[in-house]
Amino acid sequence: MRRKSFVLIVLSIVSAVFLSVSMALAADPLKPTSKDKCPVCGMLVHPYTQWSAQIIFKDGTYAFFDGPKDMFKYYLDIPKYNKSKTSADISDIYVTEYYSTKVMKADGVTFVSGSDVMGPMGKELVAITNDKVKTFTSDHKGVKALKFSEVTDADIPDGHMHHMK
Amino acid sequence: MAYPTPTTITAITAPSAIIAVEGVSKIFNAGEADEMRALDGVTLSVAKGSMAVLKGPSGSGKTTILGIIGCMTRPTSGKVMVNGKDVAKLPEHFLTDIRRRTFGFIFQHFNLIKGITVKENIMLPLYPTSIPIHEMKERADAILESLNIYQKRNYHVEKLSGGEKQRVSIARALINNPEIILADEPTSHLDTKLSEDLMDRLSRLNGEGKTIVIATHDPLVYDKPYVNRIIEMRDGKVIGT
Amino acid sequence: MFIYSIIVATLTSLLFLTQSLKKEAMDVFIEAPELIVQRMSAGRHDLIPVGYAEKILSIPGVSSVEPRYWGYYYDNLTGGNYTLIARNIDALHMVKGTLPKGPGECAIGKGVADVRLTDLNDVLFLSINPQQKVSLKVVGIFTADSAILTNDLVVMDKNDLVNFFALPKDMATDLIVHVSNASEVPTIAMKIRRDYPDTRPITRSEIVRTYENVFNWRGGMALTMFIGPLLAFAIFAWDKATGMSAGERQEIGILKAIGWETTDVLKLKFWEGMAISLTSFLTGSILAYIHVFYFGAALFAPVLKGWSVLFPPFNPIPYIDLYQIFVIFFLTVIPYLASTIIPSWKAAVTDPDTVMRS
Amino acid sequence: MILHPGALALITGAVLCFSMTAYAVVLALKIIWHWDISSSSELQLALERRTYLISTVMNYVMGFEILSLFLYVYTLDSIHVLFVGAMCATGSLNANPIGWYVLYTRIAIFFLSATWIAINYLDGQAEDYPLVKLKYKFLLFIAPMIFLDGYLEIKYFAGLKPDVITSCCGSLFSDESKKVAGSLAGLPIKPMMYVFYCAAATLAALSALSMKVKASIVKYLTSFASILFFPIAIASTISFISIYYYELPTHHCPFDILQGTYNYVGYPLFVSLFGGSFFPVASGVAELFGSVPSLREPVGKAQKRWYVVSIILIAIFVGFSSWPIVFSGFTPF
Repeated sequence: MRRKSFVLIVLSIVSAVFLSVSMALAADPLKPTSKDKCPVCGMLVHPYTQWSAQIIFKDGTYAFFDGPKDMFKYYLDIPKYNKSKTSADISDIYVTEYYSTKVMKADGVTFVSGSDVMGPMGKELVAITNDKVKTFTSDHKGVKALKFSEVTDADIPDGHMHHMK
Repeated sequence: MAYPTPTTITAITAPSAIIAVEGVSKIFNAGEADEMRALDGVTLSVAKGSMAVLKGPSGSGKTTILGIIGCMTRPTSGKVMVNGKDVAKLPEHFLTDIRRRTFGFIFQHFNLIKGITVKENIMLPLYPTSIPIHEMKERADAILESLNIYQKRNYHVEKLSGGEKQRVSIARALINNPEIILADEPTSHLDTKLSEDLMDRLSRLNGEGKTIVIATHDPLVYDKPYVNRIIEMRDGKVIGT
Repeated sequence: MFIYSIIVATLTSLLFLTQSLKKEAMDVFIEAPELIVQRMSAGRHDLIPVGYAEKILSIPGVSSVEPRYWGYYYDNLTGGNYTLIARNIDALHMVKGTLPKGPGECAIGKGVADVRLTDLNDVLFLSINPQQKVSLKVVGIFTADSAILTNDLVVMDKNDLVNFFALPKDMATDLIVHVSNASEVPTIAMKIRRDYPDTRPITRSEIVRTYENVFNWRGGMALTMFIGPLLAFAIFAWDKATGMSAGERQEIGILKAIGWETTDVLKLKFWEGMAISLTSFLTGSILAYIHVFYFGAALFAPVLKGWSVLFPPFNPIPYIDLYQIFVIFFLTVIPYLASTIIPSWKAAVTDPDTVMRS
Repeated sequence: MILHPGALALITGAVLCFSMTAYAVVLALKIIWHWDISSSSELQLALERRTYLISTVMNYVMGFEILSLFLYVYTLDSIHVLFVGAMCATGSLNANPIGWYVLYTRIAIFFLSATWIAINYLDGQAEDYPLVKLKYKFLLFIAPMIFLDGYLEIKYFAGLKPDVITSCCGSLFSDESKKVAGSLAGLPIKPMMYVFYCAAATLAALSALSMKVKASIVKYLTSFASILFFPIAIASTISFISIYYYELPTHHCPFDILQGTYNYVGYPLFVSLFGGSFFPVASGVAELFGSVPSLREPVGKAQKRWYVVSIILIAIFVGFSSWPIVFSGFTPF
């Protein structure tokens, strides 16, 4: 009886949970549509909004990724995925921060690898605001914390596809 | 066309015998108090293309032997050759297959199924076969036409007159194009005119090459000149041919 | 066949009812907060210091914490139990009138309005004892659509509620915690427990699970009660199929004589059984649909719901799930078919020469 | 114990199958003891009629088992919300590992009872019913499986505790998992693809060869290949076919493809796989009886048909498996 009415109370309090993104930036981040696919793996991006990342080019074209990991794969080897662009054409790179699920500039956050938090593609480079890196690393067994510019090929988790037995 | 010459018992192995029964017995409820020996060492044969009559009073076993020849029942012992194949011990599945391909049946009470139309009644024997439905319909129409009841094809059978019912039952017996037509007391519920009419049709079918076996005790049937052979039965035994 | 349809209709109504109740509740749970923190004392829910909120807010991933004030009120007048709750930032919509904007105002559920014969702008008087009493002007009444949640609700100003219940200063009934990233909820719940061992954090998924269970259990119980009639029906079907009439026997004899095999008759009987059971199944399901979604399951909603003192009127949202249909099919058609096997076989092995021996 | 309507329906079905099989076994025993094809006694006639009853009962049991296999998977899917950490049917199975055995026994029952029906069919083609005693003895062997399956299923639902924390496909079918399913999911895609396509091609080629060549050894080899192919195909479904359908490299669940979200593609996929691997086995079993004189012709005829069906089904299976690999833009590696 108590529990039931208590639940009714819970239900009666409805509140807006997800905050929309509102940050004044050079090129505002975009929202993935239901058609946007990750150019690295081919997955649809919109079901995983709390992981999505994006690269916006100066000419207004853009690429969405299902997580920071694939964004780095693309970023570190642009010619492989997009022959007409180089890193000089990039206007902005955004990732979704883990704790706030807010879209933030990639160079303003820290990427933690080796944690037990799984993205849609398994192991991830989880984007964390700089002040929470310590908490995250201890809570989720993070191994390495890297700034955007420090991330190299070797830091990108393998995904689960290629590990050789 | 000349009537075929009557065959004799010795012709069992003769190639012309389409039906050959040898020493067939049938015991119902064997080993029980009400054991009943319906057939006792029956031996007979019917030549291909002939018209034979099994004659005898009721209880003489003529219906039982008709059932055995028609692959409806298996004898307790003995040999039953239909078209050169021994069917006495075949499992039901194969018996049915032979029955379906070889025999057409005309029953005492017409035995049409009520509640469905004339045409559906006629097509019933074909449903278990792999004949496509359009061909079933074509066949049924052709037979209905030849028996002059095409215009009543969509009537429910209970609305037909006795003569029409009789023609429907003949049509049903013919739909699978059988070699042999078996008739069990076909005239017992018909008046003289309809009986004559039926015999007329049977003799015509006989003329077209079909073998016909009739179980009856009606003189109107067995006295017909075109009956080739009369097998007389009593108490489960053949007493004269 | 009529009985069969009625049985299917009953079973189906039951499942439709539980299913749509569940759906309705779940739709609301989706919007519930990710985490609720209650304080436990002697194993019972106790008031929680509002001060806890500050530390909880500092846990990474928590986007906001709000105290909630609520309680139960037993109304001597009508013998009903109401849920009194302080207005939060964005309480429920689905209201006729408005929500209370300040002290002395309230919004009430349809059930409360009905038993107290209260309409908009009337005054609702509540009293526990001469010291704890309050008179509130009704400025809003929740609509019937939301009855399942709001039927016994009285929403009022926070101060009115605190005074009415004489809640100690700086204590709330519980705290609701909003979390941005759902994957972080377990970690946050763990930290809250670590920081405040006297609290119990309840996650949304726990609530959903509990409810899912309650609904399944209720549906299952009701179904179990119907196993008896179902069994009786199967026996009835068996009996009916066994007692073949002479006419039927004759017909099967004819079919067999003219070239049908036992297997063919069995097939015929199978399709016959299929036709009967599917027709009954369809009729029954349609009846159940009409019963549940047009007549609000008038016939047995009380059995299934009866959980609230103020019984909420039920206007279920038409909702059908293929899985439910499959379950009903399995529970009704399959036992029927199984119960016809032996009688069909008995009919099918009729001797073909029966037609000649009669 | 959970009182979910689906669980109740399944238990009802299990009890039905259970009692029907028990009944069939009693009838079968009588036939094993008294069958004498050369006799025209009424007992023999009665026994012959009973064979129809047993065949019918077994056909129904098989039908019910197939339906309940689907209902089982749906129910697992529907109750996963009851378990912490479960995200799909796999999670429900892990909540009480007996569930896995139910799945295995049910698949075994599918193959066994399909084989029984195939033998029954062949037997019915010969005038002397040469396999009667054998097939009913085989039935005695299948029956305990059906009992076991029903028992396990009831035990599974009885043992489910809604507060159990389970792991889902996310962790089970992920490479971190130490369990079999995990190692299946962790199988490297490319080599797995080679194995899968080679196995499918080999099976199809052997089936084709079996139609041409008289030698029994080829047919047995084909059956063997088909028995191997089934687990390979299941492994491939978990390892790579599923992820192409989900377009999500971490989702290996073999059950979700049965859902409407994925256009029910799981049905043609699994039906063609089960059928495609069953028929070569059935042909091999039939070959065992090829030496019985009255069966020589029916066996030859049936085998020809079965091999053709099997090749077609395998082709359909491979087609459905390859479709997303070829046509979706998804590139997990």
